[in-house]
Amino acid sequence: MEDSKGLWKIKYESDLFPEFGREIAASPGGENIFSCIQCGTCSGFCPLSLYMDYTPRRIIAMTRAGFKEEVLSSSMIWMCASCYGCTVECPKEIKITDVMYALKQRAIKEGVYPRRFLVPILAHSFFKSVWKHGRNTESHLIVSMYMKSNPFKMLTQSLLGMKLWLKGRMGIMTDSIRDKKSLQSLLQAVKKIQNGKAH
Amino acid sequence: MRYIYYPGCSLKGTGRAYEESVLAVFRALELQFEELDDWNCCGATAYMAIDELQAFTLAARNLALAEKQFADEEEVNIIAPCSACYLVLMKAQHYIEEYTEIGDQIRSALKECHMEYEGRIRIRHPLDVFVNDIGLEKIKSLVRKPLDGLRVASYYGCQMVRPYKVFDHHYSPTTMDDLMRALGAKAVDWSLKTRCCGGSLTGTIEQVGMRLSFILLNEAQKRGANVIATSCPLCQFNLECYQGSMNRKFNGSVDLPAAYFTQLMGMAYGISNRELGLQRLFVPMTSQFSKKEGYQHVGV
Amino acid sequence: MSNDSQTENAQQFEPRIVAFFCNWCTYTAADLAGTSRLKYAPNVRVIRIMCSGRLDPQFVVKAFRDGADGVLIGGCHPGDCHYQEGNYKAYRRYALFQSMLKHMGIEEERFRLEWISASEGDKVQKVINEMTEQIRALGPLKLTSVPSYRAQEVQLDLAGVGVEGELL
Amino acid sequence: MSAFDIQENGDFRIGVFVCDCGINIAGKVNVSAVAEFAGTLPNVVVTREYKFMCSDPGQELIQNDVKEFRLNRVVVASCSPLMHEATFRRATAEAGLNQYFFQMVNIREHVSWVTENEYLATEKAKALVAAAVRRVKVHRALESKSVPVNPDVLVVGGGIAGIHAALTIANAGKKVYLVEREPTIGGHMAKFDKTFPTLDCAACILTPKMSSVKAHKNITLWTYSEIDKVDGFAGNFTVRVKRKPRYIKEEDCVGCNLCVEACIFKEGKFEDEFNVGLSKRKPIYMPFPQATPSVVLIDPETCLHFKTGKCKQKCVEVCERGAIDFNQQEEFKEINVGAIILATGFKTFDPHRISEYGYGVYPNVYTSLEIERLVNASGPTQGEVLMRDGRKPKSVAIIHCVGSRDRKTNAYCSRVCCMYSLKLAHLIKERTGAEIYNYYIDMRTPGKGYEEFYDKLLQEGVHFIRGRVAEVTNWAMVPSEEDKLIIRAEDTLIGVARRVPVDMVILSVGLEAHDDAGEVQRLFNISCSKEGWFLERHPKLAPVSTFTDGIFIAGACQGPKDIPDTVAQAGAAAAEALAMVDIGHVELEPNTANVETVMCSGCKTCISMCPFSAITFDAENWRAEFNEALCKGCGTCVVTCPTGAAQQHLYTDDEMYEEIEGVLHYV
Ligand SMILES: Cc1cc2nc3c(=O)[nH]c(=O)nc-3n(C[C@H](O)[C@H](O)[C@H](O)COP(=O)(O)OP(=O)(O)OC[C@H]3O[C@@H](n4cnc5c(N)ncnc54)[C@H](O)[C@@H]3O)c2cc1C
Ligand SMILES: Cc1cc2nc3c(=O)[nH]c(=O)nc-3n(C[C@H](O)[C@H](O)[C@H](O)COP(=O)(O)OP(=O)(O)OC[C@H]3O[C@@H](n4cnc5c(N)ncnc54)[C@H](O)[C@@H]3O)c2cc1C
Ligand code: SF4
Ligand code: SF4
Ligand code: SF4
Ligand code: SF4
Ligand code: SF4
Ligand code: SF4
Ligand code: SF4
Ligand code: SF4
Repeated sequence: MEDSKGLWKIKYESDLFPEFGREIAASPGGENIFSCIQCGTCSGFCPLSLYMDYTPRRIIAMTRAGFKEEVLSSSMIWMCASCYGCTVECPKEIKITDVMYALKQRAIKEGVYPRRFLVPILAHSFFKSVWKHGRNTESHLIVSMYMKSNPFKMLTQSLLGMKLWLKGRMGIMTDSIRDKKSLQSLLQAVKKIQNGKAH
Repeated sequence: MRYIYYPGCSLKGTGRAYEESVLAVFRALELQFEELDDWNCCGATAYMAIDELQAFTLAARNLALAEKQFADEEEVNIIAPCSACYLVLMKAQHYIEEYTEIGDQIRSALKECHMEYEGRIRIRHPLDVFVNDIGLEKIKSLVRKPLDGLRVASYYGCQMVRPYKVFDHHYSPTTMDDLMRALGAKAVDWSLKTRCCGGSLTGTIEQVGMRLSFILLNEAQKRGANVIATSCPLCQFNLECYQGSMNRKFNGSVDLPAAYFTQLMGMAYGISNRELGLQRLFVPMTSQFSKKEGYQHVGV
Repeated sequence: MSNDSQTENAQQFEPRIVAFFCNWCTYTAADLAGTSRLKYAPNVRVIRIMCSGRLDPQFVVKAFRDGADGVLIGGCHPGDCHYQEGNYKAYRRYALFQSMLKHMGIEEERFRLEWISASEGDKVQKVINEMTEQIRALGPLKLTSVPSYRAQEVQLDLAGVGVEGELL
Repeated sequence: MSAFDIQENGDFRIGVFVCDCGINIAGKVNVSAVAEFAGTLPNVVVTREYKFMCSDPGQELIQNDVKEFRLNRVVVASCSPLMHEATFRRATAEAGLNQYFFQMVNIREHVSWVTENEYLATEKAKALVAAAVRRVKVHRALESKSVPVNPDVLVVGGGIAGIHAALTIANAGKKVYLVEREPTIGGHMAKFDKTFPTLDCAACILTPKMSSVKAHKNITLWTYSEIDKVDGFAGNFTVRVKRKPRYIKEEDCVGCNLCVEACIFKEGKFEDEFNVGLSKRKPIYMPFPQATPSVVLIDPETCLHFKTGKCKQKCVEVCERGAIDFNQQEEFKEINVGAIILATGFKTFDPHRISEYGYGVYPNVYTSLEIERLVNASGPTQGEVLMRDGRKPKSVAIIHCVGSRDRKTNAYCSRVCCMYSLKLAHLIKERTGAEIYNYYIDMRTPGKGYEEFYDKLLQEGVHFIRGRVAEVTNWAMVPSEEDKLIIRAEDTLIGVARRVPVDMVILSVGLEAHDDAGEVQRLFNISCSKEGWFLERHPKLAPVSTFTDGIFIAGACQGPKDIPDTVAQAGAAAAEALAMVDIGHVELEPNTANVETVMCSGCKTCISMCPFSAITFDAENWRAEFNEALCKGCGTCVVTCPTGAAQQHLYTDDEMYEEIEGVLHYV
């Protein structure tokens, strides 16, 4: 595929990843994607579909067909706000929101998500904070996220942060659990078990 | 019945007023509860994007701690006011049951750390507990300053009713409307009760997130609401914090307080504004009510 | 499945299950599973009876004694019996007989009664697979002593419940 | 029977015939290995493998072998006995053996089609064949009983299916009882204005048939009646019919409607069932002008006389024929029939269940059935398409698949709604000129002239948007959406989410089985599919038969279908019923219970077990006596007999034991 302007619009079978659909179908929540009848209820319901490069329906179709590159680099999967509207409305009981999670994880794993795109960065910051403290402190999160993606944007946001702080809604102190050790070893244990399974 | 209270990270930060009002209402209703000891992050949505299994493990630690704390209880009821926590905890529970591999991995990791999750947990939203455990009768009986004339647009958001339809309909829920009527308010009839507010998008793809919140506020205002009642700190934040920028960006004129439904309950019970955290709102409740006859006692 | 020496996986224990299926519902459901090409464990041999009410406890004893590792009965859902209430009678006998088997040291998973209507081909598949796995986990049935009891007594007991007993 | 006696003495000569069924069996089971194995079993003198055993050459093969090898027992391993047992029994009989010296082994439905592994499938087939070979040895020669058939037929349900079946049978000279639950026959079709794809007027084709039902000398029509009890078996059913009181003497009422006009309620006040609530009726009413029978009825729930006892009874005053009878009671009729046709139809899906579509919330959201009444010249608006607020719609959305193709409601396709949506689109366009948007997932128009009809609609300028509607709201985003219903859906062909504002929304509700389908199924002792549709014996080969002999099904009670298919099926059911009652007798499977007199101790245990009271006590000889005519062959009594005196033909203890042993140790 050349670009979205309609040039070079042909996809060769040899450029597809036929196993991609099966792999996503095998991840938790993905089990029904091969039942999709392309009815579009998901996209019709999705409050965000109009801002997306591909609608959820098309993502399902493309996943199934093995359009791995397009799917993983799509902004759609990051734009999903997890409202679960599509999931409860789908006539084939496809857990579309969970499929989006599976795709996000896959994208992160393969490192193909859009650079400076805030959602994956937010997710990473979140991950770190919880790993360290067991809880997340929203103010820290926002600072670290903007530092990584768009330090300039910080300036516009700091006004809001200030307002929140004045209302007592933004702590500066790091919130943390007591037994951090146990939490970290728990997370490590599950990681180990998971990796053990993979091999 | 005894409950375990799970605040979650937001209720200690941006959603402080939610915690304050939830606890005030708990006390007014004489609900027996204990905070979950040494609770950790629920595993929230963003975390899930990186590693689902770890997210569910985080949730499972909370569930295991709760079971330990209420060791003698056959069913441990956890109240999670934040809709995101509510959903993530519940989702972890479902996945542990439905997907044996996930269940096995998490159980054995817990075991390694000398913990155990037996499955005695029932995750509850305070709205569910109020309406279904305590009952509208009792809720009504405690009202001291009925919210007469106040027009409330109940906003349920997504994750409290989807994908698990635990206590109300996933598209056209009614519990909160019933509750508001019990407090003496008028429930505004509108069709966006469960439409997404933009969630965390306000923080990432700002224009889009704001747009979604704007749609909700605009419609609620058009339908004559004086206040929009929320049940989730993220929804409340989105609906409230950007009203100025929204109006500039989308050429609108929204000016509508977004309060926690527990704050409205507290007001009807005559609990002080400060106890309910009303002073923390950006769009003060007065901005609307002073114009209204019938409801005067808010003075922030 | 006589000498499993020929099976590819000779080590694995392959349970033998005898199933008695009612002609009107479960036997038809098993046919439906076939026409729907639902695959299930090959460990079950189906014997057709006209009604689950024909299921004689002695058939069960006979099956266990002759080397079955499990016995499955399939009948119509309560209220749907082609002969009005044969399945109720089957259930009562089943419940009573289940407790007798326990005394003989036969695990309850080995003797199962299921209501499967003519349209539930998928349930046939599910039940057979499930039961095969459960019995595989239990291992072969080892009868320490051949169940010795006076058939007649059981017979009378069962007849008694058949008439008086309440379902469920 | 002396010829059989010798064979029963132990000189068994068994032939085993294993079928390939093309590749249906041979593709999974090693058929030659099974046949070869069978040859090693005691008393087996010949084994064969053949491509299609049920074909004529296959049957001849069996018959020749019986003669050539002097076989006295036959085993066929092929498909399900429910499919071909009769075929092979006949072949056995034609070879000169008693037809019950035969045993069938199901190695297709129960083996080749359900097993993954070829080796294990072959082993399973061998075990089953071994069991049959053992069992067939203890088979006994039996005679099947032939009993006379009652020539009358009962048809239940007076929709187009029941009407057509009843007329067909009556025209063949047989007596028919037609029992309908509602006060009039006609079913759903009577509610329609036009029918697809020809757009012929429903009333014009249906009402003549309805009147001929009423007028036919061979048809007894009982409307406002239900089946209360069914006893007996194929050829000889006894049925009790409950006739609900309509408080009108049916024989006396001439349908002049004077009483309706005179009723003290000046205006209709109660929901009119026939117009699905779109208009009001009085307590005394005629369901609709062409109702058959043309007799009014009184609804005791709303009539003042019944509610207060204090009505002036204007209706009675005005009826010159004295047809009104407030004291009418429920009545029971008992009839005997040889065959029964069930034609109870369907109900439409209740769209309250999908609250996203706003039915019951927004007044201008309608079901398709309501629209059928709205466009009907004899409907509440005389065929004018007016909304509840009296306005004519300028734009209309028709939402397909409401309650169909959806795992949360009904997974199946309702099959008629695409076509009736096209029909309604056409009629509304014709009458209002409105813009019409059809929202569909797939356009399903398989049928003669159906695709052409679709094409016609395309040309008429009706909009077609391929996308399942997500929600119907009244939430306006732009000024043009104010005060409209907004349809939100993805136009999947364009790949864009669209919002279309309309005045009126029509929900093309799917077809569902009646709520009481389960009860009816039990009453008649037939089976239902999971969705509640009555189950046919075989979808292709016996589509109007059920597993219960003598009971047939026709029309939408078997599954969603349109009128042409309904009528075709009704004709088929009528033919099957006729074939059965016309021969005059039925052969009964001899699987009845009997008693070995000398062994019976007279304990009476069996007597109370029989649900059909087929066993009585002979006090003189102190033993149980079995009535074969009443016994239906469940075998329950056999189980309880402590002496083994009670036995069931075809399922004797010996036969069962041999089969159990057979499947368990075949080598
Ligand atoms: C909105 C709509 C539009 C349609 N338009 C068309 C069309 O244009 N062309 C077309 O070919 N098809 C159309 N169809 C399909 C058509 O309605 C059916 O094919 C047809 O009605 C089936 O006839 P039936 O006799 O089987 O069932 P029904 O019409 O449902 O009749 C069944 C009868 O049995 C009675 N009954 C039910 N239960 C009992 C009981 N227990 N005891 C006694 N009586 C009982 C009922 O009262 C009813 O009178 C349409 C369907 C719908 C929903
Ligand atoms: C590729 C294909 C696959 C199909 N698969 C399926 C399927 O899987 N399931 C399904 O349900 N349906 C299937 N169908 C449809 C199915 O074939 C038809 O429904 C069915 O064959 C119709 O049967 P028939 O007896 O009406 O016609 P036919 O099968 O066409 O039989 C008509 C007979 O009449 C004879 N004949 C014709 N003219 C004369 C004459 N003038 N005088 C004397 N004899 C004459 C012909 O020689 C023929 O033997 C399929 C169709 C096709 C084309
Ligand atoms: S709603 Fe479900 S079936 Fe329809 S297009 Fe989306 S994923 Fe596919
Ligand atoms: S869960 Fe995501 S994809 Fe689904 S409707 Fe909501 S935002 Fe859209
Ligand atoms: S009851 Fe009498 S008045 Fe009424 S329609 Fe019949 S005949 Fe006419
Ligand atoms: S009794 Fe009175 S209310 Fe009833 S139908 Fe006659 S006139 Fe009408
Ligand atoms: S016929 Fe058409 S509208 Fe009806 S369920 Fe099938 S596809 Fe949907
Ligand atoms: S012509 Fe055949 S292939 Fe084409 S839509 Fe019709 S049935 Fe399907
Ligand atoms: S077999 Fe059944 S129907 Fe026949 S006599 Fe025995 S109990 Fe009665
Ligand atoms: S149960 Fe057996 S022994 Fe007793 S009366 Fe009946 S047939 Fe005779």
